[in-house]
Amino acid sequence: MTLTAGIDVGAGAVKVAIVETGYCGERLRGVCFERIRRRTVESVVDQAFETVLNEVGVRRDQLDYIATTGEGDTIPWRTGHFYGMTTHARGALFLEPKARGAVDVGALHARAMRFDERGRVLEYRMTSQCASGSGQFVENIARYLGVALDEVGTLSRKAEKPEKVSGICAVLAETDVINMVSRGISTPNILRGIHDSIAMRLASLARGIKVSGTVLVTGGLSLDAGLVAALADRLRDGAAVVDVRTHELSVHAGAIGAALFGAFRHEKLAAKQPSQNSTTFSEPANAGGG
Amino acid sequence: MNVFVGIDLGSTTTKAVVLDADGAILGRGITNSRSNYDIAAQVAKDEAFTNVRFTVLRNTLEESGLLGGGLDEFWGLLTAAFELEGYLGHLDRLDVHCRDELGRGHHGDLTLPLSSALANIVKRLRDEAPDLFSPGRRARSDFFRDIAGAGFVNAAGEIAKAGGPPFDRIVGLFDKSIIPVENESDGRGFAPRLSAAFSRVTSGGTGDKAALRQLLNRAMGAELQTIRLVGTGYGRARLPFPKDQIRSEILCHGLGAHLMFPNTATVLDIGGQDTKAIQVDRAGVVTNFQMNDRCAAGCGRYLGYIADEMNIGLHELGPLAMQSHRRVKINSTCTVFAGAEFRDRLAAGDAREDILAGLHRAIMLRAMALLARSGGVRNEMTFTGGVAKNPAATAALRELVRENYGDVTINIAPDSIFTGAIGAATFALRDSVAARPVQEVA
Amino acid sequence: MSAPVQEKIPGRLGEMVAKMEALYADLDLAAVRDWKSRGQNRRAVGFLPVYVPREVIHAAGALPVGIMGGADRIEIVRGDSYFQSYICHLPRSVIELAVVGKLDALDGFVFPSICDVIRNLSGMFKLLLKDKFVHYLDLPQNFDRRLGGRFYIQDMQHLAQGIGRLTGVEVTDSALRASIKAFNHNRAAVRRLVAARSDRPWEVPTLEYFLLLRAGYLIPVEEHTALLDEYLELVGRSGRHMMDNVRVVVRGAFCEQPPLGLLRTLERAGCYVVDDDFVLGAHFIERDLDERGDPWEALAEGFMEYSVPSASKYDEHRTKGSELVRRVRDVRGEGVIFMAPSFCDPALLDQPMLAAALEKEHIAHTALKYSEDTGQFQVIREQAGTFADGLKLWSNA
Amino acid sequence: MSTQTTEKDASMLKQKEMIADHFHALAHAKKNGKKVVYTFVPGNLTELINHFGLLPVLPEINALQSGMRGKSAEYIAIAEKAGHSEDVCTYVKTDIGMLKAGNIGPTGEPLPKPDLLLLSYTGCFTFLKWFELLREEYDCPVVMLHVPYQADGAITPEMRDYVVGQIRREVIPAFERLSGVKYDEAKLRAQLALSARAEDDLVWVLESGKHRPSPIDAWFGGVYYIGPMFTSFRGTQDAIDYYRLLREEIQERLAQNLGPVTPDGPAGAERYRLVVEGPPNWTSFREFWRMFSSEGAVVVASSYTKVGGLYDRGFRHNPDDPLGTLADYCMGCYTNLNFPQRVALLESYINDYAADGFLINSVKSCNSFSAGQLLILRELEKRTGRPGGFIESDLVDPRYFSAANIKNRLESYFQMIEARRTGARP
Ligand SMILES: Nc1ncnc2c1ncn2[C@@H]1O[C@H](COP(=O)(O)OP(=O)(O)O)[C@@H](O)[C@H]1O
Ligand SMILES: Nc1ncnc2c1ncn2[C@@H]1O[C@H](COP(=O)(O)OP(=O)(O)O)[C@@H](O)[C@H]1O
Ligand code: SF4
Ligand code: SF4
Ligand code: SF4
Repeated sequence: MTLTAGIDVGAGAVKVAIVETGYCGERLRGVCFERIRRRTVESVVDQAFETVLNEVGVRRDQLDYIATTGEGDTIPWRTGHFYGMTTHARGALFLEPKARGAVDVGALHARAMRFDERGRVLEYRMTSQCASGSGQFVENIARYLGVALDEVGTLSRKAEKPEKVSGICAVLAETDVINMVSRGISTPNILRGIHDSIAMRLASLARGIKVSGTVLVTGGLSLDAGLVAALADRLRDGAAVVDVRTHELSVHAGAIGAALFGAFRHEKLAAKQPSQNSTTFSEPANAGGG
Repeated sequence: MNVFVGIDLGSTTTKAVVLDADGAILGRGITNSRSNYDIAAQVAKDEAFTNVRFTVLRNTLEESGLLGGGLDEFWGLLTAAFELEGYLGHLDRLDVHCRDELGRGHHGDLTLPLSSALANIVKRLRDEAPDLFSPGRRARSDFFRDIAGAGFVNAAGEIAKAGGPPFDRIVGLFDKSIIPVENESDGRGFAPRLSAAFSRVTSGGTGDKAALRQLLNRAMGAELQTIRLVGTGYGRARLPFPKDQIRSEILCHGLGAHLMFPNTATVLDIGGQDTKAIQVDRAGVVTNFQMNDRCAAGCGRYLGYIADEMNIGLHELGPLAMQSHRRVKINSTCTVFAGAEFRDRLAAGDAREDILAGLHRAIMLRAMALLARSGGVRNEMTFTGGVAKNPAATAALRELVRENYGDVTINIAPDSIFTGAIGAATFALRDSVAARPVQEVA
Repeated sequence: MSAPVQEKIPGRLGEMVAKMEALYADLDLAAVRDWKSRGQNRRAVGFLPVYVPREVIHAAGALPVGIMGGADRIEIVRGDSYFQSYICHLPRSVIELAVVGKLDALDGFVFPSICDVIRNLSGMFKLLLKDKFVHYLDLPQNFDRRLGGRFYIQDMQHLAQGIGRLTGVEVTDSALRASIKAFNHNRAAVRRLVAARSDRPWEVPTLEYFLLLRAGYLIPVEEHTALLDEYLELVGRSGRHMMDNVRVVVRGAFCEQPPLGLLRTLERAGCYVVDDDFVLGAHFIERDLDERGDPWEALAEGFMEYSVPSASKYDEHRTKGSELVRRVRDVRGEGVIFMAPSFCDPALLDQPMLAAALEKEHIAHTALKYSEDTGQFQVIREQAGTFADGLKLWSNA
Repeated sequence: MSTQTTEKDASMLKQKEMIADHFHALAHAKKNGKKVVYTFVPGNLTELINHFGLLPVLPEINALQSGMRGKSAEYIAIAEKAGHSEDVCTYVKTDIGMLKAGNIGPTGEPLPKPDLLLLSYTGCFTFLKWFELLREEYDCPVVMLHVPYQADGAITPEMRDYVVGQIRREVIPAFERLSGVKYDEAKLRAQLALSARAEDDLVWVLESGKHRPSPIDAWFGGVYYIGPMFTSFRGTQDAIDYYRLLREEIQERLAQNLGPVTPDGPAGAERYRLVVEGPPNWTSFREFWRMFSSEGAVVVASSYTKVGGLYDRGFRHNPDDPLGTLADYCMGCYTNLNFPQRVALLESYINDYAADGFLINSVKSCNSFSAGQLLILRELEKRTGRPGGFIESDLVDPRYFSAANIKNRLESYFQMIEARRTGARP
C-alpha cells in the first residue's frame, strides 16, 4: 500500500489531497481547500497540509511521496512535481472514470485537456495573457452585483433572457455590467451573460483540442453551476456530443491527480531500486490508516 | 446665483464642477460611479452644490467676524461633523438594507447569528465614526463604500474568527446591501444635515449659537440656478441629458487642462479603465487624441487590484512605491493578473516597494506609447485623471518624459481628477453664451 | 516568475559564454562600431530574418549584421506607437532601436520578403530613415530557374550595387566566390554545432546554442567560425551531465526570437530542444554552395533548392510535413513544440498543416505562443512541463 | 425622392442579378462540365480565367459575404476548432470554416470544389498560406503567380518580365490544360478593351466624391460600386451595363445636389468629408455606416476601393499589350504599393477631395493593411495639417467589433473636427 499527498498551489487557493493506493485500487483519504486571501503561500500550504493530515490521522513521515502541482514547485519538501494539466487530467479521470476530457477553470487561467483511459494527456490548451475567462472575473462581477460566490451559479440558472456581453476584457466588462444594472437587466440574466461569455472562451479552448464524450469541469469554477451549464450549452451546439459534468470534489482534481501520480512514480522508482525504498513498503506504514 | 455645471461620469468616479457666469470654479463634487448613473450624477452634483454653499457660508462667516480667530477651528469641526452626519446617514440605510436582506429568508439557520453579527458591526462602525471624521484626520477614501467596507470586513473577520457565522456570509450582507444604498439618494438633503452637524458642533457651547444659526440659514437659502449643464465621460451616453448637452470626454479633458494650465500642449489622462493622450492647440482645442484599445491593462484599475491584493488604500500605494531604491522590471500584463504578478515577485524575493515601483513604471510605459502615438509629448504637458493623484505614477511619468523628450514642464493640479468636469462646465457656459442670441431671435 | 538565474560556468567556456552574452546584450552594436573603426571606410548592413544571402553583403565589403529585435532588454516607448496590439512584437523593438539611434552604426538595411509586417517595415524605414540605404529583397516564390531564379539573381545584383555604392566596392564574381567559401566554412561549423546539440543536448544547452548562433550575426564570419570550433572543442570536454529530460523539436520561431528566460524555462520544465528554427538565417542553407561556377547561380540555387522550409517560403512540392517528420526522426525527437510569436500569421497558419502531418505519424505535439519580451513564464512552463510529463510518465509504461 | 429610390435600385438590382447568376453557374458548374479556379481579388486575372471559359471563385468575397450574413463567427469557431490560432487573419478562418461546414455560398447554393488554385498573391503573404491550406483540403493543383512588390515605388522591367513570364509559361499552359481551350490573343485583347470601357465609368463614379456635397459614400457605398469590377465581371458586357446605369444614377444625384443614399434612406446634410484608409467591418456593416451617416460624415475617397486596382490614377487594361497589362494590373493594386506611395496617394486624396480629415480603420486581421498604419497617420497629419482619426475593428470577427468603443472614438473625432473648424469660442 502506498500513501501519498498531492498539493496544488493555485493563484487563488491551495488544495491538498491524501490518497491511498493498494490492492483494492485507489482511495481518496482526505482533502482540504484553503483560499489564499492575501496570506503568504507557505503559511497557507502548511496550514492546509496540517489540517488534512490531522483529519485523516496520518503523520508526514508516513507519506511515501509528496507531489506538488501548480505553483507548488517552490515547496522545498516536495518529493516531486507534476505540471498542472498532467494532474488535472488524472484527477478528473479519478473523479469521473468515463471522462476523457477536462476543463479546468481556476482563478486566473483556464485549461482544457483531452486524455486517454489511463489519464495520459493527449492534447491541451490553456489561456495566457488575458484573464477574461477566469474565476477572478466571476468574483469581480459577483462583487459588483452583491452576490455571494456560492449563489452565483443558482442565480445564473434562473436566467430567462441572458444578456449578451460584448466586450472581451474582464475589466471593461465590469463597466458593461454596471450599464446592464442601470438598464434594469436582472441579476440572473447578467450573470448568465457573463457565464456565456466565459463559456464561449472555454469552449473554444476545448474545441481546439477536439474534446468529446464526457468532460469534467475541474478547478474552482466547477463549483459554479451556472458556468457549468453555460459550458454544456456551448459545447452542445457543436457537432460532437459532449457530456459536460462536474463533481463535488472537482476543485481538488489537481491535488488528487498529483497524489495519484506520486504513487505511480513511487512505484516506478521502487521497482527500479527496491532495496532503498523497501521500508516504505513495510506493513507498519499502514498503522495510521483506517 | 446663476451657475453652470459640468458632470464627468467616469468608469470609476463621477465628478461635478460648478462655475459662475465668469467661469470661476465655485464648487466640486465627487462620488464613486455606480450602477445607477442618474444617481451618480445627482450625488456628484449635490456634492458640488454643497461645496458651493460651504464656500458661501465660509465667506459669510468671515465677513461677519463673528468667530474671530476661532473661525478655522469651528470650520474644521463643522465640516468634519457634516461629513460624519453624511456617513451616519448612509450607515443607517446600510443597516436597514442588511436587515431587509436577512428578512428575505435566504439564510436559514444562520439568520439569527448573522443578525447579531450585523448589530455588532453596525454598532462598532457607529462608535468608530466620530474618530474617523475628527478634524485633521485626512488620508482616507472619499467614499462611503470604501470606508464602511473596510470597517465591515475587518469586523466580520474578527467575528468569524471568534466563532461567529462564516466570514463570507457576513461580508455577503454588505456586498448585497451596498448597491441599493448607493443607488438611492441621500433622502435627508443638505439643510437638515448641516443643521444636525451644527448641533453637534455647538453642543460644546462654541460662540454665539443663535447668531451663527442665522448666518447658516442665510447661506443655505442662497438660490443656485443651473443655467446649463454639460455631461461627459465614459458613461455619457447614459446620462439623462439631451444629446446637445453631451460632449466627448476627449474634448472636455483637453479644454479642462487648457483652462487649468493655459500653456498646455499635451494632456495625459489616466482614469480607471481608460487612458487618453490628447494634443491641444493654444486655445485648448483638441488636435489629436489616442485612447487605449479594448484592453484595460495599465489603467488605474491595475493599481486598484494591487491595492486590493495588499489590503491597503489606493492613496497609500504611491508613497510606498516611492521608497524603492531598486525598481524591478515588469512588463505590464493584464490588469486582472496584477495581484498574481505582485505575489509572484514577492515569492521570488523582491521587496514590496521595488515591485510597486516596477508596476508604476509599467503603467506609465503604456501611457508613453499612447502619447507617442498621439504625436509625442510637447511642452507643456498636463497630467490628469485619478492616477495623477498617485505620487509614484507622477514620478515615473516625469522620469520617462525626461528620458524620452528631455526637459518638458509637467503640470499636475491637486484637483486634476476634475479636469474633465471643468471642461464640461466650461462648455456649458460657452454654449449658453452662444445659444442666447439664437433664443432671442426665435 | 522571474527567469531562473544561470549558474556560473568556469574556465574558458565560461569566458566564451560571457562574451556571447555580452554580444547578445549589446543593443548599441558596440561590436559593429568596433569593427568599423578598425578599417577605412568600413560599412555595416543590417538584415532582418530569415533568408538573406549574407555572401552578397560580405562580398560588397560590408559587415552583415543580423537584426533580431530588442528581446526583453529594451523598454518599448515609441515602438508601440507605431504598431497596434495585434501585430507581433518584433517590429516594435526594431523601430524602437531605430528611432532611438541604436541602429546608427548600420549604413543600410535589407528586408527579406518573409511576411507583410517585415515588408511594411521596409517602407517605414524608408519614411523614417531617409538617408539610409533600404533594400527590400523580394525572394522568389516561383522556383523555376528561368523565372524565379532569374528574378532573384537580378534582385541580388541590385542589392550588391546598392551596397557597393556605400562601400565603393564592386562585387566581382571572384569576390563573391570567396564570400561563398567563407560562409561555406561557417555553415559547416554550424552543422557541427547543430549535430552536437541534437546528439548530446546536455553538453550544448539551448541557451548557449542560441547565443552562439546569435553571435554570428554581429561579428565577421571568419571570427564566428573560429568561435564555433573552439566552443565545440570545449564542451566536448566539459563533463556536463545528462538529465532526465525529453527530446523535443521546436518550430515557429524563425523570426521573432524567444527571450532567454523562455529558453531556460523549457529546459527547466524537462525539455531538451534537439532541433529548432531559432536564428534560422544563420543556417538556412544546409549544405555547401558551389565555389567554382557562377556564384550568382550558386546563391540562387542555394535558396531555391537547398534552403530549409519555413512558413515564409511557399511549399511548392508539398513536402513540408514530411520534411518535419523526417527531421523529428533524424534527431530522435520525442515530440514537437510549435512555438510561434503571437500574431505571427505565417507561423501560426502553418501550424495546422504541420500538426496534421505529425498526427499521421503519431508524433506528439503541442503549441505555445510567446513574444520576444514575454516576462512571465508560468504558462509556458506549465504547458511545456505538461508535455514533458506526458512523454516522461508514459514513455515505457 | 421616390424616383430616386427606383433609379438607385436599377444598378443595385443589376448587380444582385449578376451575382445571383454567377453563383448559380457555380452551383451547377460540375453538372455543366465547367472547371473552377479559385483565386484572390487583388490583381486577379479575371479576363484570363473567363477567356478559357473557367469559372472563378474568390474566397475573400465569400468570407466577406459570410461576415455580412452573420455566419462568420460560427465559421471562425470551426476553423479555430481545427487548430487555427485566434491571432490570424479571419478571412482565412471564415473560409476554412465555411468549407468545413459544407461550402454553401452566399446565395445558399453550394460552391463547387476548385479544379485549380491560382495563387496569384498580390500584396498579401497570407494568401500564400491560405492556398496551401486549401490545397490540403482539396488536394488539387496550384499555380503560383508571384507578384513582386513595388518596393522602390515603381514597377521595374525585371518585375514585369518576371510576371509576364509566369503568366505565359505557367498560368496560361495550366489554364489550357484544364479547359482544353487554346489561348487566343485576339480574343483576350477584345476582352481587355471591354474592361477598359467599364473602368472609365468606375473612375467617374469614384471621382464624383470631389463634388460638394458628395453624391456617393466612397467607402460604405464604394464597396458596392467596386464589386463587379474587382471580381468576376471585369471584361464583360454586364459590367459595362452596370457601370453605365450607376453613372446615370449618380449623375442624377449630382444634378440635384443630393448626398449619398444610405441603408436608412438619403443621407442628411454633409458635415464632415473624410478620406478613409483600410477596409470596413462586415459583421456590423450597417451599424457602422450609421455611426457615420447619423453625424453627417461622408467618406469622399478611400484606399479600400483601390485594392483591385488604381484606375483613378490612370491605369486601364490595355488591349495592345495583353500580358504586359495584366502584369501591370497585378502589381499596381493598392496593397502592393510601398509605404511612401501609400502615403502620397492618401495625401493627394485628402487634398483633391477637400477632406476635413482622414480616418484609419485598422483591422486586426490584415497585416498587409495594418502594419505601419500609425506611421501613415502621423505622416498625413504632418503633411496635410488635417486631423487624423484612428479606430480599430476587424473584417469578419464580431469579437473585435466593439460598437461602444468605436462610437466613442468616432464621436470624439467628429467633435474634434467641429471644434477645430469653429476654432476657440470665448
Ligand atoms: N463556490 C464557488 N462558486 C463559484 N466559484 C467559486 C467558488 N469557490 C471558488 N470559486 C472560484 O474558484 C477560483 C479558484 O479556483 P482554483 O481552481 O482554486 O484556482 P487556482 O488553482 O488558480 O487557485 C476562485 O477565483 C473563485 O472564482
Ligand atoms: N487618492 C488616490 N490616490 C491614488 N490614486 C487614486 C486615488 N483616487 C483615485 N486614484 C486612481 O484613479 C483611478 C480612477 O481615476 P478616475 O479619473 O476617477 O477614473 P474615471 O474617470 O475612469 O472614473 C483609480 O483606479 C485609481 O487608480
Ligand atoms: S483585455 Fe482585460 S482581461 Fe484581457 S488582458 Fe486586457 S485587461 Fe486583462
Ligand atoms: S514574427 Fe512573424 S509576423 Fe512578425 S515579423 Fe516575423 S514573420 Fe512577420
Ligand atoms: S491578411 Fe489582409 S489581404 Fe491578406 S487575406 Fe487577410 S484580409 Fe486579405
